Amino acid sequence: MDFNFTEEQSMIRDSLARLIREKYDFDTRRAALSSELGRDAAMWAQFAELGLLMAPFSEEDGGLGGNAIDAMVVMEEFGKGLVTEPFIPSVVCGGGFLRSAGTASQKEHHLGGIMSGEQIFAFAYAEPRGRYNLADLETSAKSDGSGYVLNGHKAVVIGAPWATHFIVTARTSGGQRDAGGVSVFIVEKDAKGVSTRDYPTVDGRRASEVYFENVSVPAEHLIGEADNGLPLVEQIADEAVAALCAEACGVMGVAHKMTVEYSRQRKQFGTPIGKFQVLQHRMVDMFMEHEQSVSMTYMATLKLGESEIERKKAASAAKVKIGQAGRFVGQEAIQIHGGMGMTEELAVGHYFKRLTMIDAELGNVDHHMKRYTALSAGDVSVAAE
Amino acid sequence: MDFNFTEEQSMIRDSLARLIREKYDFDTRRAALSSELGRDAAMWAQFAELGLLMAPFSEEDGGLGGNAIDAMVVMEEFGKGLVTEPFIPSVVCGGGFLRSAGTASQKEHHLGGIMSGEQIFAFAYAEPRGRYNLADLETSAKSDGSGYVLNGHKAVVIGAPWATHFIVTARTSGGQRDAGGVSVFIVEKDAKGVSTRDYPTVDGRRASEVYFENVSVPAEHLIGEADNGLPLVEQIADEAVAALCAEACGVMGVAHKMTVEYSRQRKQFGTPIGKFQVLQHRMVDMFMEHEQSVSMTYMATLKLGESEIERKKAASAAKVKIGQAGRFVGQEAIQIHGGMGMTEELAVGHYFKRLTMIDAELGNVDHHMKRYTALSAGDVSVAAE
Amino acid sequence: MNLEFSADEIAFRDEVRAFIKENYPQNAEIRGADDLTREQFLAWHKILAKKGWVAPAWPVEYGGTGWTATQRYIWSEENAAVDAIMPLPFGVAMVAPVIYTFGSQAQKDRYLPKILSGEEWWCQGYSEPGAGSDLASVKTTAVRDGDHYVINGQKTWTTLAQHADWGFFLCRTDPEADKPQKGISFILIDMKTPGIEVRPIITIDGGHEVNETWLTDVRVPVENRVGEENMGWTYAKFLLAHERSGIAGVARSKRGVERLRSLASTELLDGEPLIEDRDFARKISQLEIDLTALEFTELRTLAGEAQGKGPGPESSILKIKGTEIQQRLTELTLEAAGNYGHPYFRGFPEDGSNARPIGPDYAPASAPLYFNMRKTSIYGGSNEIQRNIISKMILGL
Amino acid sequence: MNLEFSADEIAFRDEVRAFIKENYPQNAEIRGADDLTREQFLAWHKILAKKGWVAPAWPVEYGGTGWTATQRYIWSEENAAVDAIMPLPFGVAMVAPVIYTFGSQAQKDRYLPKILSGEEWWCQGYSEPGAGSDLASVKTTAVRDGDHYVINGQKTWTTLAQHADWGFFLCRTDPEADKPQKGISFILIDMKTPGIEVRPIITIDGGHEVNETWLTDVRVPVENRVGEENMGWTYAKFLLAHERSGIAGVARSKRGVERLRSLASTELLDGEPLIEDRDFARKISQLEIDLTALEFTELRTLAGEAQGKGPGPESSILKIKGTEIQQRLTELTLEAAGNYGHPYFRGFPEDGSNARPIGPDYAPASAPLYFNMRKTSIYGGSNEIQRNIISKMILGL
Repeated sequence: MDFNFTEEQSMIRDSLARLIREKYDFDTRRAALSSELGRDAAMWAQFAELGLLMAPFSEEDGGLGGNAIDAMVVMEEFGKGLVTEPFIPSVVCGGGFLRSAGTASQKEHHLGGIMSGEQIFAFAYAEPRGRYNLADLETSAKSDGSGYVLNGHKAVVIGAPWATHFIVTARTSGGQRDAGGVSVFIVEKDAKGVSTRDYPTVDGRRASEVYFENVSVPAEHLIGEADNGLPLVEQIADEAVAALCAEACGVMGVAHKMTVEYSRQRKQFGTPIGKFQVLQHRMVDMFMEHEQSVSMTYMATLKLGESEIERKKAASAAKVKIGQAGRFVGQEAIQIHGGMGMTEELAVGHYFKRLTMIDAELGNVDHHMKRYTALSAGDVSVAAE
Repeated sequence: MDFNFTEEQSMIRDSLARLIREKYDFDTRRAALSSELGRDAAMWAQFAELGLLMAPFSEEDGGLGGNAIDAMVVMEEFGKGLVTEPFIPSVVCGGGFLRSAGTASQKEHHLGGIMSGEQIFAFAYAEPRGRYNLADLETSAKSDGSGYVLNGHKAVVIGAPWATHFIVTARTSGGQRDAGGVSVFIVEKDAKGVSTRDYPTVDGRRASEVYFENVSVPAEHLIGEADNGLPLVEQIADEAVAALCAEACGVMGVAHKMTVEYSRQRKQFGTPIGKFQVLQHRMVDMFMEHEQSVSMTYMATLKLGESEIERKKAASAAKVKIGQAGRFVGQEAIQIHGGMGMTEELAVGHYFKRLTMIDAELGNVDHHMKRYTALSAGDVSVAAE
Repeated sequence: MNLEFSADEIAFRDEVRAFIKENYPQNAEIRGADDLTREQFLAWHKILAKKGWVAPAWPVEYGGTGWTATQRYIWSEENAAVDAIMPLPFGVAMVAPVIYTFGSQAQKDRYLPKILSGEEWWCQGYSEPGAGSDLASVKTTAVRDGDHYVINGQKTWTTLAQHADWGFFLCRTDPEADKPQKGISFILIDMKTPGIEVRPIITIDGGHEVNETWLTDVRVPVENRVGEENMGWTYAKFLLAHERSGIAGVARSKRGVERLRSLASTELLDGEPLIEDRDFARKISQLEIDLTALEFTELRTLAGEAQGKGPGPESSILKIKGTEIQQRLTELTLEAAGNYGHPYFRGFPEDGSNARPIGPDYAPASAPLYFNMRKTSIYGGSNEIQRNIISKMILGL
Repeated sequence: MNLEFSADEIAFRDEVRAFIKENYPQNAEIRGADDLTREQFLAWHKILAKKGWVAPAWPVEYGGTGWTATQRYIWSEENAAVDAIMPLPFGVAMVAPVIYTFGSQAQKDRYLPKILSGEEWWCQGYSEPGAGSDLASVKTTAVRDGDHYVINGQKTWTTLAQHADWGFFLCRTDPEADKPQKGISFILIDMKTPGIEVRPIITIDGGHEVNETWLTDVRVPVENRVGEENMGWTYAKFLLAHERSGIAGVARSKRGVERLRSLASTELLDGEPLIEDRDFARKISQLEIDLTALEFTELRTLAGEAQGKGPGPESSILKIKGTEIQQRLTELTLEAAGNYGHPYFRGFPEDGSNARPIGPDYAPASAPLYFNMRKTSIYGGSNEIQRNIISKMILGL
């Protein structure tokens, strides 16, 4: 048993932290987010330069030989700096699908692009009426002999405005929520029949509704087995959940630190509010929630490679804990900052917003609690879902 | 709209409070509870003398013309003094069944006895495998022409060791949990085939397992309609819930007051612990929980006469709130008392225990939350249960 | 003890309900206070002004309705039931009671009618940067210069000051006073006076509801002071006690729960209505039960007031529980929105930045509303301060 | 970073598991500490004494096993898995480290072997009435009289003193010291010395686990003092730091959750297993998730310790969360018992007061256990004190 980071991981952490500190301060970030593009694309290039985008890939795939722990390190730093760049959509999800199930040709076409940052993937899984159920799909992919024809509407695809490619889940057979009959495709954003409606999100990112109208997808763009894509989708979603948890830990840690710092300086009735025992204990509770979230994130990340049921339980348990902790830490960070915490101008509110929205991503507390409970009861149908 | 007590109600409250203060102090109570009988039967006679046992009955029935509010007043004072006398089983439940559905002859045989205190009723509804579902009955009553033959086992019948009569729910038809097919009987404790196994309860009361083995019950001991007893049982159970809530308010109020008082006197690190802000705010939360519990008890009591669905929702909402508030107030009362709160010798632990067990009586938080939710959704089957 | 309204009260309720139904302006939708124009804010106010129902709590001689506490309760319930945009509190509920209680006859004559008519919009100048719930730590100074005060300082959280004609300000007139509560005066200021600058504060939901107000050598006639010089804290406390009534927001939260139930009936989870999900339904039940507890606690408080007990520290319970419930409502609404809680369309359609919100109607506002409502446990004396009040005033700790 | 045990560690675990399986006394059921006889308490201890495994944390020279932190973790996990009754902490984990660290050679020779063998049972004499978590407020006095101390005072919460042969006591030897922490000495007392009276404290669960200990003119040889006179607080703090390890109780709570799952599978709700009820199942899931968070937080702390970071204030998290989970477990068990949580059969069968418990096996103990476990957030430094520690030592507030 070992909770140490490798030298490479520590290096990644340090250089990323420095880069963010120097090039992505609060005002720079704000300007980038409110620009038309909604990001500072130069950051992405620098991340690529640092090797971040190749860190979690095996050497065989052309990467640095790292794994999910490297992604965890990256995302925790992203969280600390509220970085909105599409590491999870492109590297964790796009890269994850390719790494786990991509054909040699698919890898050849895309892995290099992902690692260099030239290709950006977005993961188009959610649908307007499907909530967090990954199998609840109305998007269809009909085989037409040489390939597939996609029709459907994907909701709130994070990072889609910046994407060059989508990973799209679609139903190739079965009923709307059946575990069987799900297939996964790579779709180029500029393919004929693909259209998007782009918008900002409440926490400063960009997303799109993505529409597929008779989009022809060649058979070689199918990732993994036809009709049996759900286990793969669940696996990648769990990897994304672990990375999201790591991000949340970064966010929470800073929100907590800012709050403690503020409470030391802010005086009320002539006393720093950090001297009020009620606020002290609340900041202690924030501290404990953060510590436990870090523990759960380690746990979930380390268990990504274990049996399917262990992996799923671990990811869901972590997401539950992080959802609850994030809500508490975010709300109390605002409360202790008082009126100032309510202003756009202070950073803490943005940390609060990001924590809030992390819970609403890839399944909220209730969703993962239910999944965890079903897995604990050994309910095979849900376990397979 | 009016939240005042009548002069009679205020008189009942004052004289009962005085009686408890003078004749039922903590040590007297303890001695009575650990005696073989487990109570001080003289108290009951004095309650009868004060007119308490006739307070909630109409003048027509020989009572004082009061109603559920009088029972609320009595039970709140019982709660303050942790009185374990069987007012709810005998007056609220036994009396309630007779008042609501008793025949002239049944009233004649029993109401006088209940009001004078000479007859004591216990309400035998729970069963070993039925948890809080009032319709989940294995006890059967088979018609044998002239009457019924009862067989079954009733669990944890509060006050049964002191009872002269039982109100017994039994299945006369239908499946084990059907809403239809429930009937209600008066059974004399000394009837042939009735046996009991008596024991104390963790909060100082006495209860019994009650066994019926081919007990012959004459047809005139049926209360209300055969096979259609469940609505009546639910009504009386709701009345008992309201009374139990009132008791809980009394218990909570004293537990809170004792805690505030203790925190003023108890010093730690040279300061009264009541000066620590964390404990202050917790005692404020206890205060608010108590206040809201009182509000909910008024609400539920005042709504006992409204439509069936309103009554049920009100009773369940109140029981949920009281269960949650009682848990919080009880646990924090012990916590703030520290080690001393853990000792038998101090009264506060007994208040904590009573609060704990009130939640486990007549349906706990989960049970009533589920009932409330079902009623809100207009689920007729549960509404009828 | 009973829950029934008297026949008179029922008649009153019917009258009020009919009046609202016939007169409430149909186009006055609420979408978040800062999205409304001044005219939208004032639409109902002006109709009520004609009817004489702007200020039910005022003494009749100044324009009050003479209603009982129960009638006023019915009035606010009925308005809440249609989500009515009520007359803003700054004039009607805050400064006016100070003016009619402590002001001169000239002040009463000058200000009260225009508050009633809605002609003059008021804002508050209480809070200062860094003061938070410690309202007595006033740094803005008013220095006497002949028959004027010269005022310098900075106020913050001045709600909707962008629309305001007048403001009431706490200013320090005696910097030597031995306690922060002493040496403060209560001064009415025309917001068009030179030297006043109102700067927007954008909140985390992206809205512009509050402002910073900078005062630089603002000259205000001495006659604009209410009551005695240096006694302003007395009037301020009086005003704060008035501010707290109605803070429980029971009727509005009831509407909110209804709305939540209704939208959770159209949202799906695994193909079934979200409201049939046990977990979500339970959360709504819990909220409704907590709201019932608050409602009956408020009714008990009202009954106490009707018997002459003033709104004491008990009203702190109403503030704490009322705001917790309001916050919880927005939290559950955001949860119901699921993925569609993410998109951000603030400013639509005025700023043209985005064509048309996405997802169900309520969804685009769900996250901003949740963010915005965090303010409720901070303002009006934070919920921590309210607990301090109960601890001290009721528990005696 | 990885979660695997090394091959050596796995071999060690297998050895330990086999040893426990073969040797753990079959009849040593836990029913609540005060229900056990002295012999039942000591059964496993004496077997371990023969094996040399009583005190894994001690230095090898005094009888420790020389295991690594991970091995010790495995050892306690494996014992917890069978709910083993471990050697009591008062001797092995509390007084012994003080003796071997600060005691004289004579003291080491006199006391340590009998602690290992289980021949002498120890109790603590730290807490005094009214002191609570303020352990330094010692009023019991030890006055020098030749080569004896004459001790007078009162101690409380002396756990299982009814069985004890020896006790370690904090006594004030310098009443003039300028701080409460100064002037205290750490003295070992034979519990059979004249003038000692142990009186039971019955707790709200009806159990007799703790006592009051009265000392009246108790004469104790000066050689029984550990370390220097007036320096006792130093040793006391050292002892308290040791007390906290293992306080998270993860392995035992895991067993508890398993037990809860199993009993909730036999209990019924509307004819279905209680564990299939969404609400109840969710509560178990929440508990298990919280326990996983605690487990990995403890593992992280252990990893830190293995790298030489001492058990710092982080261990306060383990105390707080560990006890919250233990309490929650008993709460849910009581809830599962439903109506059968009410009957009270404490003392059966010894006192013959009742023939045979009623309801499912676990039910009669469910309420007493719940009541009893409220102590865990009070003792060992209340959870409020633990939060104060984190606030001060980690957050620097």
